[in-house]
Amino acid sequence: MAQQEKDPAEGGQTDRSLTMSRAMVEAIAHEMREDDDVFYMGEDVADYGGIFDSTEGLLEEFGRDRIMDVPISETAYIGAAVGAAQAGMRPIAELMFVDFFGVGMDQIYNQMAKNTYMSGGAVSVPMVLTAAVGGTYNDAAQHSQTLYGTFAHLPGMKVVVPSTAYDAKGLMHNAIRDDDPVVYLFHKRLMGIGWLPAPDGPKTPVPEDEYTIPFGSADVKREGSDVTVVTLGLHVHRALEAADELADDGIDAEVVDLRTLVPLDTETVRDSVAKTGRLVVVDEDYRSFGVTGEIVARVAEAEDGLAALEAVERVAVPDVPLPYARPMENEVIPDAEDITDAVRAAHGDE
Amino acid sequence: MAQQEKDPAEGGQTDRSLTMSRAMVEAIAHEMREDDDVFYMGEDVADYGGIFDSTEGLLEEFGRDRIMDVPISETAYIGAAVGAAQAGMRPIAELMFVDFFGVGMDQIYNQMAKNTYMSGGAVSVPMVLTAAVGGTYNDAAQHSQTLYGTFAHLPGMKVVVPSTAYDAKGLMHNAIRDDDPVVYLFHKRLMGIGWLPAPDGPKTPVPEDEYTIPFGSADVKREGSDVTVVTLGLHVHRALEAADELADDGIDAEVVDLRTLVPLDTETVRDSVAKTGRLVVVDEDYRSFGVTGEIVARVAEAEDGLAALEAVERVAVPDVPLPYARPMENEVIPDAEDITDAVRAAHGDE
Amino acid sequence: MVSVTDLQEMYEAMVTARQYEERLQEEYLEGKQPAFDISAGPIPGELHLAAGHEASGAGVCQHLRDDDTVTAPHRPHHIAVAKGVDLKRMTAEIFGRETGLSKGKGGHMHLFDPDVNFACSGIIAEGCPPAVGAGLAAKKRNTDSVAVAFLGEGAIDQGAFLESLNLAAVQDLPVVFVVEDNDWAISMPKDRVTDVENGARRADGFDMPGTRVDADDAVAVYEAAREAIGRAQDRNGPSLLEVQVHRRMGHFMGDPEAYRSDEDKAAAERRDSIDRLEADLRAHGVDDETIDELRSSARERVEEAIEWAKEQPEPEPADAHEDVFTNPPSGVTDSEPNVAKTETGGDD
Amino acid sequence: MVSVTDLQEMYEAMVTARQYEERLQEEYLEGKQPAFDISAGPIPGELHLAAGHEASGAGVCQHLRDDDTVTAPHRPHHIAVAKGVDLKRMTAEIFGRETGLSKGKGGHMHLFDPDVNFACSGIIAEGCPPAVGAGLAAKKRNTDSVAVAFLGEGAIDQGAFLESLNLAAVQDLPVVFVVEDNDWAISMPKDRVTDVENGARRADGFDMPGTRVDADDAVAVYEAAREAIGRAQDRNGPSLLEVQVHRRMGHFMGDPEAYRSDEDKAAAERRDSIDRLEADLRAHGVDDETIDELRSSARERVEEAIEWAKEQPEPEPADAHEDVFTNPPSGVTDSEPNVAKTETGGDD
Ligand SMILES: Cc1ncc(C[n+]2csc(CCOP(=O)(O)OP(=O)(O)O)c2C)c(N)n1
Ligand SMILES: Cc1ncc(C[n+]2csc(CCOP(=O)(O)OP(=O)(O)O)c2C)c(N)n1
Ligand SMILES: [Mg+2]
Ligand SMILES: [Mg+2]
Repeated sequence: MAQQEKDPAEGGQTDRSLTMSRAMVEAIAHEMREDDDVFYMGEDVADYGGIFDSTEGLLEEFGRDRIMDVPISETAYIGAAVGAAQAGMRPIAELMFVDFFGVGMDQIYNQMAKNTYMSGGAVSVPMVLTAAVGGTYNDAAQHSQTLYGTFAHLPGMKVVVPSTAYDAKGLMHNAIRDDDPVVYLFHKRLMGIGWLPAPDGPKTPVPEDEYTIPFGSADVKREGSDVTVVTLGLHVHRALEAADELADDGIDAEVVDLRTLVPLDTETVRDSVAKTGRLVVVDEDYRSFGVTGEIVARVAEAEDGLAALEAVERVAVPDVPLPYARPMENEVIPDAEDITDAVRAAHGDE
Repeated sequence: MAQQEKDPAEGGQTDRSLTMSRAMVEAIAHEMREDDDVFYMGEDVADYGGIFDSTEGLLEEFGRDRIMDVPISETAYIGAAVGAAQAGMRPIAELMFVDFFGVGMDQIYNQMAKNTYMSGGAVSVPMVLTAAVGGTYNDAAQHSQTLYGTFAHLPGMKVVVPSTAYDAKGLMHNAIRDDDPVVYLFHKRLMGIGWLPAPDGPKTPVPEDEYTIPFGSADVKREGSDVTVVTLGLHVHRALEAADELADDGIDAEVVDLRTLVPLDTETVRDSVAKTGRLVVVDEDYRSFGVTGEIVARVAEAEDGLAALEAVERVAVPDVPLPYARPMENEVIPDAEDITDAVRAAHGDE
Repeated sequence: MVSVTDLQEMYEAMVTARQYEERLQEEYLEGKQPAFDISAGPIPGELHLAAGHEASGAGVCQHLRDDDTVTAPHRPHHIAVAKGVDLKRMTAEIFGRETGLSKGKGGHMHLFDPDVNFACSGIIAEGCPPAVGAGLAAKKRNTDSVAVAFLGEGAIDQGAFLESLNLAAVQDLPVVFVVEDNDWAISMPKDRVTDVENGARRADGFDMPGTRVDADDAVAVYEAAREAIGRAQDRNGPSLLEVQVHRRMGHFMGDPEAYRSDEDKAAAERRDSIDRLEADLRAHGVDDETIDELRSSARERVEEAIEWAKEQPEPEPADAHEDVFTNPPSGVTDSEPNVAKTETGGDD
Repeated sequence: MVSVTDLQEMYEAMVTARQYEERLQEEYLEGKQPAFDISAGPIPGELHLAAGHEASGAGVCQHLRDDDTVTAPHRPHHIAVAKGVDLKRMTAEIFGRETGLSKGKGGHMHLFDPDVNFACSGIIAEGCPPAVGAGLAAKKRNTDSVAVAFLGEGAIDQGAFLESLNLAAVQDLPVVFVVEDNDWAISMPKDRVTDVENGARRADGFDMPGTRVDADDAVAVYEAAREAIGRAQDRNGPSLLEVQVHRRMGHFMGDPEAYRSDEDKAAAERRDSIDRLEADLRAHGVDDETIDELRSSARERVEEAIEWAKEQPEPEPADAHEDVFTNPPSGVTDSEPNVAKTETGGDD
């Protein structure tokens, strides 16, 4: 979709604010300029610029050979990315919605993720698989999921979930340079697309120069002493909103943005819980057998983890597919109120 | 593969022992006799009788129209099962190894699992998807997984994992009669196949008459007062072995066999932990973002759950693909010793 | 030969579909203007309109009975209308209302009407395997019903379609695959994604007949579909039919179509199969009055459906927790609201 | 025309593969007898032998250089040998040893030799998309290398293969798809799973040339492969080549083949492309002595590889935790032994 935002021409200015999509694209463009081996494949990534602005403007600079529209054959082109990566290139392949993973999962999971291990390290697969995730605009059960847990569960892929423009750029630089397969999941609602207004948070100052954010470093987006809220993606912003409201009532919530699920920065989470004693995990994926359970377990199994832990709450999509109608979608996707409620419960204010 | 075992002719005899594969097949044959709408589709399920004996002997009785060999097109035939189920039949579709899920996941997950919900209950999908799971015979990264967490995470499928012949039969009767899609995961090592010797446990007395085991009822396979071991599939037997050894040292372990992951019998798990105060979760899936984390979280988030919980341990495949060579496969798939070690650690015997 | 009744019924279905979508478009844009916000207004989410495709739905479905199965893709309305899906409940579904076909859980890409065996879904080529399954059920039960899978020309490169051709062929199933070639897959023209101009050529590689027909002429679609469906009804196996249609609109509502030339768009608009079928009707002696009546009764049905739908209640939030299973596990709730939601009350 | 050197090299590759697998079979069965136990013995797991396929591997790979990519399926040895994969390290891999190609992590279905750009995998048709990717890389980098994907005739109904045909065709990539038709997919005869006797017919639906050739005559395979690979080398796009081979063994070791008639098996054994190529050699004036030498040097290479492999050390258990990533996350261990394993010691 047409992107309103434009990069200011001033170089080096660091308080320039970008939408998340502009920040992502800036990192991709930079890497493509630096390295001829980087190219991007996907559906509607050329003339259209990506349904969610993930490649907006790149065709003009790099041409059709490097910003490639491909047939609606996810198995073939994601697998082709694996082959090209093993041949030494650095492909980025886009899965338009993460919900479509099922048509290409064998290549993702049995080739992209495993070839390094199955070859005993003889082969590397330096590629990025990008995909749009998330709901909040009533696109129903086949176009609204995050599937964080599905990708994080299966070893061999690094899994990145940015929540701000600043993080998106640094993590994308890192993703493209990484010698391993990276699944880069961007939330549609955060991208700053004209037709899908973003909340305030994700648009942040972004340095024009390149920089990387290492994987496995969670970011404490708000410090607090009473309750630890661990979350990622869109829900970082909902948690921050909740924290503001809670502050009015004298509850001081710490908000930890995981930023990557694999590797997972367990230490930052454990340190925070050691301080607060109370853990609320929030995500937009299905509740059971996913991210929220894992975070609880990582804390509980730590040395003195159980002793430190006074209260635990999970806030996630209950185990239902995403419904279409607004009242029901609102019901299942956690909002700030769900988070404040959970924090209050963890805080013992029921 | 040729099956040595034979059903004794005596009807009603309840101390007749069967292998797990014979018990499964007995339930399928019974349902096929009762209901013309039941049929079985898969690769090598007709003349071969299923690579893991899952259909051994059925072709002879039911013929090619009902025991159907199909092309190696998992997307097409699993999706065809969905269509046939929606048309009122009761198909059973076999995915030869669960590791192949990636070639058919869209039909499994975006049709089979979601159509009931997406239709607001207007449509039912009464089908069973069977698949062989598990390692222990060095079949490496693409033929050894259990993927319990992957299926249990995604709502809309009931997920069954039998550990004994008795359970396998009762659960299969229930699976075929259930009006919802059921994923029935049988562990190769438990089937009692001639070329893949089973341990002692899974071969149990099995009534000749039909009976059902309701989903969502975990089974306490061994009562104990000191530590709760929650597990499923092959690892029920490894946990029982560990419990025997631990008993010699005066540690009394309770072994809970989940039997189904969806629905999950949280109550039995919580009750056991309320009694023992110590939880060890054991499975053969990848550790992170899977079954073990979920069980820990279910206990921790229960009312008084944290208070009751003194110790937590997880024993699972660390987050690596399954390696081929025996010393490495042995290292990553939990054995009885890993379980005894974890129970001892939970018990405070380090 | 096509009968006047057939022509009239097809015309009715096509006009209804066109008018229906024009009205949907109006309703959809409400609250989304001036700056288009996909999540605002009475109909949120994506909306894919099928103006220019009508002859394909009508020409094929004219041969089908309620017990024949149809699966449609993300652009389903013209097919649903032609198949006889309940227009009121379909509309209520699109508006996300409690009395919608799916109680508001499905939306416009997930319309299920078991009474006429219609279903659609939002993943490319996803309806092909289930259609094969419906054909398999028909064969097993020895009925004379058939199954038809509709898909776009962009979907013919997807494994689900290609595998389905083979499975239907080797099992000799009563299935017809109908490819609606509107030249575009979102922003990608057909020649960018495949070297095969005529998608029906793929059929031969599975030993199946394949035909291509131009939907400017609805009667030609009708004739080609008769042959394919007749073949299925006679239990002579599956067929592939590619139908050249036109995309008069953007891929979805809100698509600026910056990738598309004005000329291409204008050409699509010029070639309207509804006009041509109207001329055919006249040639068959149908008078202006009858044609006007068909149009106005279509308009009435559409208005009635939309008015009815808008009066329907919205679902309750808690309804979201139901219908995951037909047979929900007893005593074990796997879908429950977030703990905080049930256990604490709003603002505390 | 084929040169005598080509004939000799192909013969060598074919004889080496056959002898290699005969020896593997012996080793594999050790410890698994009398009651076959797949998990016992020095080579555990599945083992798929390719006796009867050799002419396909040799006839195709004879045209390939080290920088050409080959992906092979679960039945890979004859192709690996023809492509020049390091026989010792490949054997060590199959024995699960530390110095194996994959340090014992891969096994016989997951052989990777980047020096000659060879890889194989155990999921049907899975190697097709990566081969397309290798072709894409060659095109982008403007090299003159090509990529070849081997698969079985049972794999031609799998989406990954069919989608790959289209992607390779529309992108004009230097890729050759080689279907080894051995009449069987485990227990399923070809005519049970597709109506198309000649799989090469599928190519036309993607606007790609398709040919079928009989591997009884290794020279015929060589000639057909020359055309297809030449076309790729000349940057004229992809091709599909179906090669009729024979399965002389069970699908995997331990397969009782109860589903197969003795006659079918005997026919496969009768038609041995190695014998025929030997006759061709003689017809080209190669004498007995030279042929004997080729055979015995093959035998030596095989013995050497097997003896070497068996002397290699097994990996350490802890090695299992390495190689998930090329660039393991620093300071964050996602793969660690089970807690109990590191924190407590054995028997307490
Ligand atoms: C597997 C999958 N990939 C991508 C998409 C996104 N998508 C939705 S519609 C569409 C284009 C479809 O084109 P075509 O099949 O020609 O149908 P048309 O929209 O032209 O009617 C795409 C790529 C999807 N829904 N599913
Ligand atoms: C997606 C997938 N489905 C099923 C299997 C199991 N499987 C392994 S080999 C095989 C038969 C393959 O037949 P073919 O392609 O003809 O090769 P051949 O074994 O005859 O050489 C099957 C079904 C698999 N590995 N992957
Ligand atoms: Mg189209
Ligand atoms: Mg074969």
